[in-house]
Amino acid sequence: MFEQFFAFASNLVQFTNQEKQLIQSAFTFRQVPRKFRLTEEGKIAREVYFINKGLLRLYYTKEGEDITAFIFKENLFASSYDSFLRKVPSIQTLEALEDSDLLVITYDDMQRLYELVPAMNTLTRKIAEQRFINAQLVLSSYILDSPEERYRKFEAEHGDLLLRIPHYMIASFLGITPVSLSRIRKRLM
Amino acid sequence: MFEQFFAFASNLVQFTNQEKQLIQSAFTFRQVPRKFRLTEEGKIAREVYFINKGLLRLYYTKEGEDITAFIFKENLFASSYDSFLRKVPSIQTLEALEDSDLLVITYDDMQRLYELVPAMNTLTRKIAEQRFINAQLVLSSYILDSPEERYRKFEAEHGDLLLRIPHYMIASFLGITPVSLSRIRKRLM
Amino acid sequence: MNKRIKTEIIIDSSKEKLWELLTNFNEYPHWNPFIRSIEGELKQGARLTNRLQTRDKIMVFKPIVQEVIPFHAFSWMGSLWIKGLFDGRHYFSIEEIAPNQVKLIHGEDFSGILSTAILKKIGDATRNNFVVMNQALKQLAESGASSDR
Amino acid sequence: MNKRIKTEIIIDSSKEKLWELLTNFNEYPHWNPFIRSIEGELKQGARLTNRLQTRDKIMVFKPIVQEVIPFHAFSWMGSLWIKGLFDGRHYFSIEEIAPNQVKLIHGEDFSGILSTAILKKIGDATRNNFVVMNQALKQLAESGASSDR
Repeated sequence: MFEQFFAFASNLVQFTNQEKQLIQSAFTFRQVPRKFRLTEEGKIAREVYFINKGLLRLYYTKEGEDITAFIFKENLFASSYDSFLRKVPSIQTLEALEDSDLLVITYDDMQRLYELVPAMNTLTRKIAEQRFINAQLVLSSYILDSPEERYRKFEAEHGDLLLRIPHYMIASFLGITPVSLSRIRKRLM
Repeated sequence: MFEQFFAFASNLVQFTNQEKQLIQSAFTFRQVPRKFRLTEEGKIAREVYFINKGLLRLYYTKEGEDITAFIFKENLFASSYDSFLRKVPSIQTLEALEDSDLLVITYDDMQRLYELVPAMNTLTRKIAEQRFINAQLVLSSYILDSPEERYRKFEAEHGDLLLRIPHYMIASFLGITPVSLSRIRKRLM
Repeated sequence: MNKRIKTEIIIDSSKEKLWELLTNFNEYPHWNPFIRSIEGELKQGARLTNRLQTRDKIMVFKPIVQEVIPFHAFSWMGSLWIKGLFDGRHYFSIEEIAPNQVKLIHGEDFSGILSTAILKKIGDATRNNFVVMNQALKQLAESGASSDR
Repeated sequence: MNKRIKTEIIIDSSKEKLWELLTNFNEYPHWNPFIRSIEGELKQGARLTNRLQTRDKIMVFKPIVQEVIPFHAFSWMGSLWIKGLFDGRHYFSIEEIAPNQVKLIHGEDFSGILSTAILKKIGDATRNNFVVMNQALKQLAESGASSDR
């Protein structure tokens, strides 16, 4: 269950065997079904999830409608990270879009792991850098690109997601209406 | 020149005296005047800046107009970080809004410092977490709040900046027109 | 941080029903791919005889029941050869999430001077066995088959 | 990473003008708050006599000019007492940014068995002195005062 995590991590940092055992003890393997909520809006997010298999969606709720903030897929760490770090109620919901296999770690175990396995700091730093790059690309695309260009970029990078999740979720993630999305898709086909 | 940096860092991580010396050797102290460009759009950002004094603005240029992405003030690390990390041409410009005193580090020296001073990984991780929290708050405010609420939050958090920089820059950062910003300000006064 | 294996699964079932399935040892041979059978009584201090399926053979353990909290949790403590070498506290716990949804927590905490070395060899396989059992239990509980004894 | 102090300042000046101001040692007593005077010739291999202002006194160093690249850079190498204890390569370098804007780089690379201990004591003060001189030079260059000799 950890092969995938260690394969992913080995691109960023080297762990000793002893460190790997500490990591394996710190994480819980959890299987959740589609639609299961890992973090509820208004409650503190106390865990972070590494996705072995499946999809998790982070979304806002505004006037009864949900607005997709991010879709996490395999080999990503997912969470309502702001709530997790600050221990404040989450303003987002984190929900499984598919049956998902997760490696789960709590806030306290994470802090203990940073102490026991200093290389975890390096791993988190590098993941944060990657995440920053992605967030930057998304934000820049919002500011500089047309909806059509945004869709093209999304398709190029996450084409698989178009088959795995309802398109209205993608539309809100790209900041366009479902109707526009469907028009753009027709035009590009 | 490093007292401020070490005071800031001491809230997040402990450095030994030897580590402090390595850090002092890795950073260059640079004084730049108002309007000086540290990163030009189209060029690779090869440095990161810790601000001892002054203000730096990161902005996009679109159809001849600039759109403020972020304003960095004292005790923050500033850069076109995406360009810095990936070594690709920057899609943003980083410019001093005031005469500024900076601690500068290059990409290569940064990597060497991560090797020599492992605690730097922890520092960067914690800074990245803070930055993530802030970015999250800005993004959430974009999605959930009215322009007026966005302005209120900005004023509460960064009231000092209202006195230090032209308001049209704040308007584009808040995603509203300068005219709306001035209307909102009148209404709230 | 102690050496531990911890696995969880979300099951659409009442906690009462899941408790019944999990504690009805007589039925284990019919559905459980990991703990092939348990003989003995689920009662604090009682000794059990557990037959566990490992990759190529059946291993027999004789742990002692530690704790039983009806509809919520039970655990047993077992040792390899003699106490102090490789001891394990194996536990199950059921948390209600909604009236017809629970989280099954299935784990083991290890101690003893050989535990690091042994876990290095069999940790992954053991965790995998826990998960295989969790999934079989989920299927059993959600299949609609009555659990009335 | 070697022990070093590196400071920089952006100055609105041509590189020719800044070079003149920086290499006209005769004028140092009039504007330079850190290097109060330099005697000697700016020529590779020449020995200089530098009087440096520290917090409470003037210290005299007699370094040897290492390198002179007109309009771009010069450096000297000095030692405390004898070579090998605390040696420093002090350098200035001018980079053109625009026709009337340059970056002055002013630094020192340290070596020697006492360098860690000594820098721990005087590193911050030394860096501060470099910056004070940079600022004075900027003011001089940008003040419009002619630099014609």
